[in-house]
Amino acid sequence: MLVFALKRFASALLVMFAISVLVFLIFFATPGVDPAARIAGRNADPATLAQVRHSFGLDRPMPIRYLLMMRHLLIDRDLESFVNRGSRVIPQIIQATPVTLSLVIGAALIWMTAGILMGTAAATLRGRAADPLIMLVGVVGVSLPAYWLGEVVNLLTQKQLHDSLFSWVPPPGYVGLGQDPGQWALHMLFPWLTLALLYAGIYARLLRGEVVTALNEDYVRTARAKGLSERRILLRHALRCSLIPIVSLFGLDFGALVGGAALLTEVVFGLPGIGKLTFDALQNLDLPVIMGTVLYAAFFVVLANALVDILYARLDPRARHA
Amino acid sequence: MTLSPSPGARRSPGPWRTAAGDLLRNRTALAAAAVLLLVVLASLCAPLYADHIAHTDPFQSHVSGTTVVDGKTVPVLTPSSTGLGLGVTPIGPTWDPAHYFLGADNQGRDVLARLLYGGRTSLFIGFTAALLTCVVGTLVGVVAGYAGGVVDAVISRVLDVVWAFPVYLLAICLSVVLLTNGLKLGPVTVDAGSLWLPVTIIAAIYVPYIARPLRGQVLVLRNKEYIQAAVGSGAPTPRILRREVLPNVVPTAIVFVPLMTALAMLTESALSFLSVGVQPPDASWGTIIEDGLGLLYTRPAVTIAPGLLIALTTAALNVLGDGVRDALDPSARLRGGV
Amino acid sequence: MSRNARRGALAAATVALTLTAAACSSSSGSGSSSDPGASSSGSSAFQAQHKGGTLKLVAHAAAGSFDPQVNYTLQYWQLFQSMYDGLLAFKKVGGQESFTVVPDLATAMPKVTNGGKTYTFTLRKGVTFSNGKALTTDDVVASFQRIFKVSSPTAGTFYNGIVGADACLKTPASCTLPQGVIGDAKANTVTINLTAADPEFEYKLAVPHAVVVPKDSPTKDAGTKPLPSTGPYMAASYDPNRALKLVRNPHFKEWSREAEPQGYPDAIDYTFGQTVESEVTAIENGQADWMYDAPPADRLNEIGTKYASRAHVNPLTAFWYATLNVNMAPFNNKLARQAINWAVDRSAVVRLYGGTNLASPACTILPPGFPGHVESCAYTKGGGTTWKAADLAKAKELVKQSGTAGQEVGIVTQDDDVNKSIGQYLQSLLTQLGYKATLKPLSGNIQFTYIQNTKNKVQLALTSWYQDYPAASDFLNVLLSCASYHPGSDSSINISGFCDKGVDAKMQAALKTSQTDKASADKQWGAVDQSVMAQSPVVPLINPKMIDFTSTRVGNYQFSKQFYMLVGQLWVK
Amino acid sequence: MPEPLLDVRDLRVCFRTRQGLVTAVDGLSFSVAPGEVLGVVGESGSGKSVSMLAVLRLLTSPNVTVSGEVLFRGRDLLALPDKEMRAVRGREIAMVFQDPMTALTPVYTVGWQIAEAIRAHEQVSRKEAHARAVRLLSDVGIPDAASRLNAYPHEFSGGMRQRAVIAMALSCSPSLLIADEPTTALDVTVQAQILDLMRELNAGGSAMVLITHDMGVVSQIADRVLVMYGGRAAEEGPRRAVFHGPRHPYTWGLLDSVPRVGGPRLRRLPTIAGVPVAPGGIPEGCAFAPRCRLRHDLCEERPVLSGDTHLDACWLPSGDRAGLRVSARDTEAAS
Repeated sequence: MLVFALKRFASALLVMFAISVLVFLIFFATPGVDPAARIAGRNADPATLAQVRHSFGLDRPMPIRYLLMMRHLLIDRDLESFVNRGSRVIPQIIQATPVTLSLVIGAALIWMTAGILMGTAAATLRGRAADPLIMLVGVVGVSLPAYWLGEVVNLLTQKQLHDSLFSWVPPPGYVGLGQDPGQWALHMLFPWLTLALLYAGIYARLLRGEVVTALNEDYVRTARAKGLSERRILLRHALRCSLIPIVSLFGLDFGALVGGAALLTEVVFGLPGIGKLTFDALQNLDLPVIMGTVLYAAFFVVLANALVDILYARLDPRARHA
Repeated sequence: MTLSPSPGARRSPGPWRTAAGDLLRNRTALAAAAVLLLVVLASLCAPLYADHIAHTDPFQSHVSGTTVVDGKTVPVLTPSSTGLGLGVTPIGPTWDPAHYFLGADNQGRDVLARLLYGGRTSLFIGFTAALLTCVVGTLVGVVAGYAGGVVDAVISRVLDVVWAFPVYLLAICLSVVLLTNGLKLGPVTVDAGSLWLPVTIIAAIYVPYIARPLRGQVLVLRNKEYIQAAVGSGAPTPRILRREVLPNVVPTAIVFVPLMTALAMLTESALSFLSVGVQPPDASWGTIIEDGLGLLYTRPAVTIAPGLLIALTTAALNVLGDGVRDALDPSARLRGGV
Repeated sequence: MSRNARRGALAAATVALTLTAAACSSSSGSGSSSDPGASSSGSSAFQAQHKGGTLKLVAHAAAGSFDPQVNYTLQYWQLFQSMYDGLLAFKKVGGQESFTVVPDLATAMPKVTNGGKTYTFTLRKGVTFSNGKALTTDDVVASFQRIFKVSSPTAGTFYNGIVGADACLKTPASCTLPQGVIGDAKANTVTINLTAADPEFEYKLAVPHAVVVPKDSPTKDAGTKPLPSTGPYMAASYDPNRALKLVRNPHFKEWSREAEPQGYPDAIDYTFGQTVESEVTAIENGQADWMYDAPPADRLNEIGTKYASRAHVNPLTAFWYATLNVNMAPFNNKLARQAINWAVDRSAVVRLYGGTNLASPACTILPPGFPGHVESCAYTKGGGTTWKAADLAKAKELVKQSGTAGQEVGIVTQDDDVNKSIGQYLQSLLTQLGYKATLKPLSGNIQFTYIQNTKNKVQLALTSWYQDYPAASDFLNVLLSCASYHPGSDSSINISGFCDKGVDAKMQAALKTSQTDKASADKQWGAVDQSVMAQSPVVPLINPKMIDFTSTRVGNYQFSKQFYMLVGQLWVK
Repeated sequence: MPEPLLDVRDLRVCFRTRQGLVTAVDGLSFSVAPGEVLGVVGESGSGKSVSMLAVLRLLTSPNVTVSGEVLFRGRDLLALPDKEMRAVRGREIAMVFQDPMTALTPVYTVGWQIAEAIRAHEQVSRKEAHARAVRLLSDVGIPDAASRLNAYPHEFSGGMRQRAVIAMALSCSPSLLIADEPTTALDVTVQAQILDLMRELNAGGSAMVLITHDMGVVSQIADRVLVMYGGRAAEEGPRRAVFHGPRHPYTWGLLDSVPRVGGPRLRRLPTIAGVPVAPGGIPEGCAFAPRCRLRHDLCEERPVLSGDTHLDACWLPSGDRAGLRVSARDTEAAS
């Protein structure tokens, strides 16, 4: 077990290292993205440009620059943005994290509840009108572009119906949970729903398939022959087994979302989370921030992968020995 | 997420015919296919509409142009004439197929004509990216799973690295850089403005989604008796791959194609929305949405129409994909979600 | 420097160093009739009943470092005016007088001797930094050294005339300017020596890069840790991803109403990160008082009608233009370049920018109302001195003559709505002219350096110039002289790569004349403008105007031509 | 004959399929007396499993219709409300399925699942249920039952798993145990152990329905035998009678295909010619007719199951069946 954990840890480190090198190469080895002139300012003369290049270490060989950047990011923890000079990367990420967590946790609660309810209901109501109807909702959820939905929601709540139905909807933006929990929830409500719709669709469709398969399994027949109630059979046996792949998928999705995959929702709703931080940094080619956020994102994805492995073993005893 | 390899991996003769039969009997899937066909046909007919009905060039700016509404000549872009006279508003939907049926965008171009042309781009990118992903993903998965050892270790690590990027982040990273410089990979050169750039990027980021499950499937196959037997009898590897492995793996890969196409189209539109996807003058549904955002409060149709088309097409693809999966390989599962 | 606004047009700092106050007389403050103080001239008395409250400003993004000697954006220069002071300052008033330079930390305008090469200032007494320390001549000397030590963007362009600046540019760390800036603590004077007379030097001393900060300020970019200030406000906190908070400087006592007037609001909260759409909504609903970004196109009509009394439109001395790379086909051919100037429908560009009340067609490099500007239009249908219509037939004829039809042309624009739509228009136009035109929209931040570097082989770029280095000399000399052309560098503001020996000589002559005779220098600049346009290395498109959209509670709106809306003078009570 | 425990009358099971209505069980009648072991034999698809699932109403698909009467202790199970039916399942009639590998829910321990069965029917504490599970497991011959209780199904071997399934079936001491091919999926040695276990159970007084396609198994354990073909009963009677005087040509075939230890060494085992009928392809008349060497015109009509204690459904003259069997075998050997 220890060896396994160590191996896993080593491979995670390797992946993160590879990602950092990749990002560094992508953004530094390509022409046209030299940050020196942008840092120096408009119409800086060549001498100033050279000074800036030197003071930021941009005139040093590539591997040294990489090592310097990683040292500032990981060891000194004082890596600074190229665009907002003096603004440190790590505090920026730390500040953006609660926003993303607020969005993702809230949305996850909604989509898991809705997804499980929809998927289970559709599976048990198979052969009746409700099943295709529920699944249609699922397909629509999966097929709507999240950013577009967000814009349409904004249009409806901020303009078209703002004076009537949605007068209670605050303008897009973020209010901290600690600042005002009521406003926090109100500000997050539509972002939650928008993000959750997509995932609720995915999970409902997936779960329906799993439950349908499970209900045809021998063990369900055994359970029924034992004289258990249908409800118990569904919840304790079929659903319990169906949730295994769902939970592991959830882990991966959750990790990716916390890592910044909720970018589109954050951009559309003006939420200053990790996704938006990354996107803004990408727009400005603010390499230190990009490096920080991408490593942060990769960390969460890798972490989620590891957690899913562990969780999988907890959920499915068969996996413990494999 | 993962693909659990089907236990009865070896098929009785004529699985394709059985699958086709199953698919043809699946009325929902057929309806989805019909919708899809309709969208494809409409997109193919884009020039017909633009040239012969609307008489407009959807790639030509008509900033100072005029059109006819109810027999009166009006400007396509109307500067505000009230109050301080700020802003310019394009013509809204006229519901007249010959003159700006769905109105104009901020360049004074016919939105409907652009939607039809945009459909070509979106569908092209969706289909080609999905095909490319499935082909490359299958190859990578089969090679990794079959070769094992160092090859597998290296490929798996590379896949891990790609996997550890949230897909959109990776796509945006690549797009931002490649849009500035274009892509030069050995003999392959893709211009920054070319449609092949988003195709390549989207195909690349989703490869692990195909390669990983297929690798798992091949690993299981590799340990099956009949393949062990074939290996033991000294059959050449290419023949084993062709005769024994691929026939088992290809149906799974095919199951992924429609679902992947839907995913690729959504990704394309998202990238275009963030203006790192399809570049003007090419139009895709995503870029039309992005163009329309500047007009959201005055001309919401420009944004809403392409969004609905994306939703319709991806929904049809998803339903069709479910049908294909049920017919070919019920155990195949694509990790959705973006 | 950096901005993510949908309209990144105002990305660059804007410093209008006009030489004659009378030059712009027209159209100031149109649409702002409801503002009592809009056209005020001179400094009105402080009205204590309006003092207090918190002014809430919003912007889509922060503008980077808050170091006044480093930051080079309009967004913060606007704020620095009520925070930091230099020896001299632009008059803090609305209207034309805002171009006037007045003594600030100096008691009077400098004594200029030695043939215009020596400036002597007497320092005001009793001025205290917000950290409680008194201002001394040492602070002034250290601040000038600091310009070089922090590699201020203008160190090599504005202040390179100071004696000893060359050494400082080479080795900033050891910069002392021993002969250049001399403080005399006893006499309380500061003397600045230049290597040559510079008629614009007083203006250069009035911009934020030359403000005085405490001598113990760090010798590197202060970034997000604002430096102590001398003016009515100081920064309490700054987080570029969230907010900037300005509060009253407890040590401030008004010493010159025209140079640094007392401010009205008790605090100024500047928050970042909202979408531009929601900024508009927030101001409409009174949740914010003013937005930095230009309102999005689809809200303009609404603002112009429903909220007309709260919108303030002011013309800017700036121009948007397309650069034609004179060193690459097809625009190494003069006829091809001229064809573009003939073909571009300026009224279409005006429409794409937001209509005739937000921009006017441009025909010359020097904007109307700018020193040296001459009403002339070399490329308009039917001829005349103002632009009337494009002449597509003539353009096509020229393209045919030039033999460049069918060649590929790459257009590079920023990727915000307005720039991209103008880019799309240009792409469509060039296709009509017979070129194979492609469009490459890049993020605003990248585009500006990208189009400057000759390595990127940009043929046609859309950009703008907001009187950055002012006066006629700056528009022409900076943008189109051989000295501004640095092949292979990201900082080569002569984007067209235009280097004409004859024109360059004329510019040198005009520079020389301006030291002695501004009026005839302006005439010379006007001629330079026309001879450049004859060569057609650039296509002037429009002269933009600016909208300030304020909440109902805001009063005393004043628009300085120099630094735009005077933030500290707004009433929220 | 004592009052039967289970009396199935004219049971009919139809599936709605893409090809139309398919009758899987067609008018099946049989009964099981208390303490009796009924062996149900037949090839795959003969309807033996389906009929037993129908008895317990475990055919849940909406495409299935079941008709007839299933009288258990005089109550018609098919007409029972769901709740009462659940009280019958597991408590009075328990069922053991063919594949022990998939019959247990993989995510719960074996003990948990046995306790669950107990607690479904009896108001007992968790602890008590646990204790009973231990007993049950050791009763079915699992060593170290107390610790094995906490093992997951995948940690058990196939035979052990089948024992656990049987233990679970016995948890409420049902009066009838239906075992659907309980040994088929197991190794031969394990098969014997499980059969021993079943025999012990029977000795303890439980009635049992043992479904199998293996005549050998039936011969070891059944009191009576029901031979099914094409969803209908072909022959039914006491074990001895059926094995020593089989009356239906299909039964002949089944018996002939069993290798006999110590019997004459055959060049190859005789098989029944042709393929078993698929549900849906059953002819109007005698279901076995297409494969029967002795078919004649009467076989176009459906034969009725008739007889006294040894019943059969065949149009052949009831007199000299043994002679006919020999001649049929000869013609086959000659062909």
